[in-house]
Amino acid sequence: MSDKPKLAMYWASSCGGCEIATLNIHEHILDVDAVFDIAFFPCIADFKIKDVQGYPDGYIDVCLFNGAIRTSENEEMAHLLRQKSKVLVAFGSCAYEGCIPALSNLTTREATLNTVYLDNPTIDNPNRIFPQPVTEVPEGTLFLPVFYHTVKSLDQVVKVDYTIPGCPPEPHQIWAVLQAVVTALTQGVPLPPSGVVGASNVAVCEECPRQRNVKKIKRFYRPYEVVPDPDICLLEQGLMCLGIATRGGCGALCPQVGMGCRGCYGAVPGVEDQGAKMVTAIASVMDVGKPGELDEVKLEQEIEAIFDTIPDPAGTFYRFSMAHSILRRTRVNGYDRG
Amino acid sequence: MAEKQFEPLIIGFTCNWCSYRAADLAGMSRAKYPPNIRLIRLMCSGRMDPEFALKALRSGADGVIITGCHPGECHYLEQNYKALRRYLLLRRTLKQFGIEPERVRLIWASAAEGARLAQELTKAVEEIRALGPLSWHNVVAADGDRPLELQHLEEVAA
Amino acid sequence: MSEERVGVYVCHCGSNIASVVNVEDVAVWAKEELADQGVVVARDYKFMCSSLGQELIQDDIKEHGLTRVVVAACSPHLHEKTFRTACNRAGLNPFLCEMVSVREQVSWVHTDKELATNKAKAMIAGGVERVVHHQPLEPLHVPINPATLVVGGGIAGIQAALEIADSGFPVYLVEREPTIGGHMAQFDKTFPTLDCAACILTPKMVDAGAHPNITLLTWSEVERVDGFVGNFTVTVRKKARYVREDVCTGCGICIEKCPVKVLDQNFEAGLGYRKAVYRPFPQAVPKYPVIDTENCTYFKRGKCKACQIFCPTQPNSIDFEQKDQFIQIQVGNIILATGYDLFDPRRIPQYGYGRLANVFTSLEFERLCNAAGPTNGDIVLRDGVTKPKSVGIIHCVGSRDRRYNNYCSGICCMQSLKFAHLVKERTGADVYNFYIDMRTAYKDYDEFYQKVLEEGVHFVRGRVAEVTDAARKPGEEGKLIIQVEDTFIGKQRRIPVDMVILSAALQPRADANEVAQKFGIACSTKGWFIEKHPKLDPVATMTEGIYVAGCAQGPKDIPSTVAQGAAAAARVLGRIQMQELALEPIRASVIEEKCSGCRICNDMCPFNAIIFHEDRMVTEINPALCQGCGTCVAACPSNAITGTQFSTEQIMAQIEGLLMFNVEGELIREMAYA
Amino acid sequence: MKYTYYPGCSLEKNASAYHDSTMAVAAPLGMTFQEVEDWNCCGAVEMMAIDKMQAYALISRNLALAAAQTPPGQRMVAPCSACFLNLSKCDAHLTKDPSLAAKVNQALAAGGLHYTPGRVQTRHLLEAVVKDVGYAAVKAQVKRPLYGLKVAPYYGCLIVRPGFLEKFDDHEYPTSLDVLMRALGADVVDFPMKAHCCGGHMTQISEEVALGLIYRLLKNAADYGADVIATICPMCQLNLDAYQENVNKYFGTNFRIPILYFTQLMGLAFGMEPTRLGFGKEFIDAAPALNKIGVEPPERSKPERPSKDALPMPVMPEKE
Repeated sequence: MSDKPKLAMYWASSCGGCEIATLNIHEHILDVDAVFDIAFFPCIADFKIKDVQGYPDGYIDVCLFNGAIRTSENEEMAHLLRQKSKVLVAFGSCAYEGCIPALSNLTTREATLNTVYLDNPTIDNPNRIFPQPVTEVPEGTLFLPVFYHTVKSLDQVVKVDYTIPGCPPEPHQIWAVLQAVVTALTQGVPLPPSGVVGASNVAVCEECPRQRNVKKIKRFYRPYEVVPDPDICLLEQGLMCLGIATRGGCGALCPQVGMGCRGCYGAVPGVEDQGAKMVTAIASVMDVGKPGELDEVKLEQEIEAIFDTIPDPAGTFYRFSMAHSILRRTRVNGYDRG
Repeated sequence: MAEKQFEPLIIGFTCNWCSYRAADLAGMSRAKYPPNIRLIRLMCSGRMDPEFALKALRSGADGVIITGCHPGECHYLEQNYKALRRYLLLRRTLKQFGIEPERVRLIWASAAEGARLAQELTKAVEEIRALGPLSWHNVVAADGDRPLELQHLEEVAA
Repeated sequence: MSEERVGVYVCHCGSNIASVVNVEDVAVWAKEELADQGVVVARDYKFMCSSLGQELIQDDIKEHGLTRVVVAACSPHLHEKTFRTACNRAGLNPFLCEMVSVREQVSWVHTDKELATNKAKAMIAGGVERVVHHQPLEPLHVPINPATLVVGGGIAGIQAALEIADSGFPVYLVEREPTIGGHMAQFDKTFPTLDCAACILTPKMVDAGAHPNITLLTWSEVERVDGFVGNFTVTVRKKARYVREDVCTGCGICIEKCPVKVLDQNFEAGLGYRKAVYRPFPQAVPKYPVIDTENCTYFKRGKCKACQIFCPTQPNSIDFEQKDQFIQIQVGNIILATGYDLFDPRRIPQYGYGRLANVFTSLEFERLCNAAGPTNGDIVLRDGVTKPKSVGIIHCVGSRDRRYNNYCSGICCMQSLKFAHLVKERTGADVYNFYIDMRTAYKDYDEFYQKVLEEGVHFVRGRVAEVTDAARKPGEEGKLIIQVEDTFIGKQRRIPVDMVILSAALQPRADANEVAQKFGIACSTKGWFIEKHPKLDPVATMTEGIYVAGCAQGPKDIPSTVAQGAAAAARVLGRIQMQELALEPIRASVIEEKCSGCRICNDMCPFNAIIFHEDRMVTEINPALCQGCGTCVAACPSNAITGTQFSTEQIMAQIEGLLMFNVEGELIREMAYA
Repeated sequence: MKYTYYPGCSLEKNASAYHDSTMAVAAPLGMTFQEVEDWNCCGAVEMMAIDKMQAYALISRNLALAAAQTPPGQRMVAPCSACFLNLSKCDAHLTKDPSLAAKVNQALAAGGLHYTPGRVQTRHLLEAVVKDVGYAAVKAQVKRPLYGLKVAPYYGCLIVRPGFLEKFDDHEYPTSLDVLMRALGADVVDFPMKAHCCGGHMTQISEEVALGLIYRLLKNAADYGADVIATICPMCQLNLDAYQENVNKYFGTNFRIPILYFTQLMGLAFGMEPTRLGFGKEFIDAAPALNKIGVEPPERSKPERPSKDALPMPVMPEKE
């Protein structure tokens, strides 16, 4: 093998969008190929775990790890790749903060498995067969990875050097980061300090061209209920948009086409809990109840009525950041094994 | 031996102008309430960031109490209305996290209501005591997710 | 491991704290267990607030190079200033000191010594974690404009204006009516001395009108208030009078010649008439009349102009083309003395006001017995000639009544006694007072009550059920019958009288809420302006630089109103003398690089401290306007707004410290997840 | 609008004129009634005083029946003031006091019934006409306005006073019936005693007291020149009508004021046949008064010019 730097990309609990986004850097992929040797990239080339296990520690120069830690296999791979990589990158929202897989933290492992193997209308499973971690068969013992109760982010199981947020990260941002790495490796420039790369340090609003006014929101609408004005801030029109509490860098792509920001770049730097910030910001600008207008009971009723137009606050505000939030998961009554 | 009763730990957020002074007054009038409550002074209930409540609940508190001036009596005119709205939306969100609404409460108390504040705090302690421990570290950690031995994984993946 | 060097001081407060909290143990514990958090010294002392206690801190700051101080003692509302000053003396920025209230929040409210000691430790841990994140701060200094705005030209506003003007500082006195004088100018006599209201008020009105330091803006209203303490910019709408103040001599010929008679609902309380060009009463200040465009024939039909034709001045004083003017004035302080409205007794139909001719309101009665009033002071029935032979005076009309106002209006008892005396004196009629409780507190009031009792006025204790003309018994025909339960004899009584006077409640001005909003002060749900502290700061408001006086703050009599007017003036004068103002540096500010311009915070501030720069698409906070509540800090979804003294880092650290161990004292932190 | 109808005992017998006229005017106003099947006495005014539990059970049976027979949200109407008060009061108390509701339901269970407090909302007929139908709709039906007829509107003491209901009119000086009568073209006189007691069952307990109470109502109406008194309650009608002769004898007066249900006057104004409206059943003949009804609105006599000395009267907000 050549002495080019070694690149790996691995896919844990995720959808594959990150790989597509990576390939979406178009002809730059040739530059990547020119600079790197691919050491491990199951999505595009055949590798075995044994190959990786065979590498000396720190053999891989850069490992792009995407996907959340959902199963024991994900966790083992995280440990393995950490051990074999000089630089480990949490690539994309799943690895960074749990993303969509971590929404299942709002329910139990049992309920998740039930949905997949039992309750789904397209499933026919009369014998109620569920995957078992250990199965005895005449030929011996079969093992399946353990399905965790709580989805974790990559940095909750191993030390992470860099994070590229986004679901998926924007190709131009990926290329910018890879370029920086390439420059560092080829010209001996020191790497940037660890942390989030390939994104802005300010919320999405900064990149959003929509006109913004003082916010007073009467109620919220589901996207199908209204046709948004093309020029005015979506939030002001009662369309949920997480742009106010979400790290920019994507170019405000969603709001520009009339779809509220979902929050995939995670919290703005310095914020610990994206969802809590949405709670406080949204509640702050709801237009209801001036002093002296209503008695306390009526006031509370009116506020509650408005909040009824936000059907799933936890799922909305923590859509991408559940695993990285302060509370991380729901508490299931009777589940506490403390 | 009788089983030791559960002692809940509660963090209370107070407004500098009303409820913190009510707590002062409770002290001056020697009103009693259980030592399960530890107070934090803010300038106004409008400063109450939901993150504070989450942080407290995660870090070992069994309940959170937010206190402020009665509606219409805010020192800063109307900021307690914002506190009320944030509290109500937070409460909804926390419900989805499996946290009983009784654990996160809002109490209005004017500077003159020392005795009432003491009563309300006592009531809150007893009601949260009845709910049992929250122990968030157990909620997150104790899920039995002990990773299997590496060789098992090898056989599966290879 | 913290880089700061923290000193912890635990006060015994004699035995106040030490009898419940094991203070020695706490100090030893803090030194040992909080070393990682930066604690290098921890001591307990009998009285930390004593000069010896303070010296202890000062010495340690110098000797041990302390960079932070935590004092576990009483409430910061008591001694925060003491310990901050001590730190300052030792060269440590005063804001690097944090107090932990282990007296009010621990020893005085808890009894279990072990649990109380645990709680004290946890609170100190919270204080230590917090203090590490404190920033050195400097108080904010604001220059004070020596001019003052007084809103409302009643006796409260006049008094306040005169006090300030006499001290040599400029005052703008704004009044929405054509003249100053307020309600007091409508009264006949004032209790308990029975001075004639006009005799004592008009000299003050003239003084205010002629004072070189007072700019009188009558027939004017405040439109807008911008700025903040020391530097308010106020926009006043000077409504068109249609009379030129620069040439009018106040001769009154226009009033004489005006052919239109209008029922005067304002000054004469609907009991008398005025002209379409008028001044409310002859001694009005200023003396210039005003044209009422709603009733003026010229404004209605385009002809008449009698006033202009007969005006003797050169050039003519009448100017039909006059327009409202907007005047901007700069002031440092504002006194609100906007007064009260009278409760409308039509809302209590069973008392018959408006239906039964001889039922009068208290204000109508004032006009009735005023020598300058519509009857020249004759107390007569609605027919204008008959003297009443019997008069019933009902107290608490609209006061102390759950259906209308819960509060006591304070003045009605004395006012009703005054009426009783005047009726007795001038007509010799039988007088009945119907009261719930007789409230005659304050100097010489109860003596007045006794005097009226001796004059033979009847007193019936009971709330009147109804006033009716439905006669039932002989002797009731043609009379107004007052149905009441006499609670002293436990019987229903029907008392026929010729005239009924309703002592109506004092109510907040109908537009009190709007006014409060305009000036950015707090207002009760009812509409009374809220003072900073009901006992210890009764004329200041929560908004720096704005004061209240008179009935706008709550019902009160003339002596209290005058006293409050003078008190507000004294507070303002104190401020003016200081020339500049040091404000507590608890302020919010925007970190511009983090601001995305989302504008969530823009509507958070009732003090208008938040400004949005459209050009740069970022928000900024004016530190002079900011009052430090922190609502915008909590609202910002980017954590781009920070608040000094109550930053997110400080609070988060304090939460962590407070949760160091549980109620029983077992460590929690070790159990926390990664 | 469809209502559940609770007639009450009086409307079956002495107040049949009220029932007939109610049914007659309901149709043009678009009100339809579904009578509660197997209803029983409302307990009148005495039952509460004798045994509260029994009274609540008795009243609740009607509520339970109404709830079982009618769709949710359909309001119940009671033309009798006492029935209205008892039904609404009972529901309010059961709502407030779940233990009382539980006991009552124990009693109801014996008859296989159950009542969920708050399920049936009761309105007095007057409130239903005024609030649900509205003055404008009533006015639209007027074919023969009651021009020149001086009416004293009498509310009685029961319907405006309950503090547990949303206030429907002023407790002490109600005006809704005044406005309704004016909509019919009648000349409404002030009637200060409009919400005073008619004596209720005092006629059976202490006639002297009752006659005193009735006398002052009649005198007050007469003082203000009323041709008729319009009532909204069978008890009031009975007392003022049937005992008017006794009053005359006792006090040496000569009142002849017909006491009519407000629905009878509505029917008349709607151009209906008097017999359909139960006229002729009253003790004090209404015919002489009704003969006064003119075809044209009477010319408004100019208000007497007050003498030049007189002080102006307070300005009252516009009527209606």
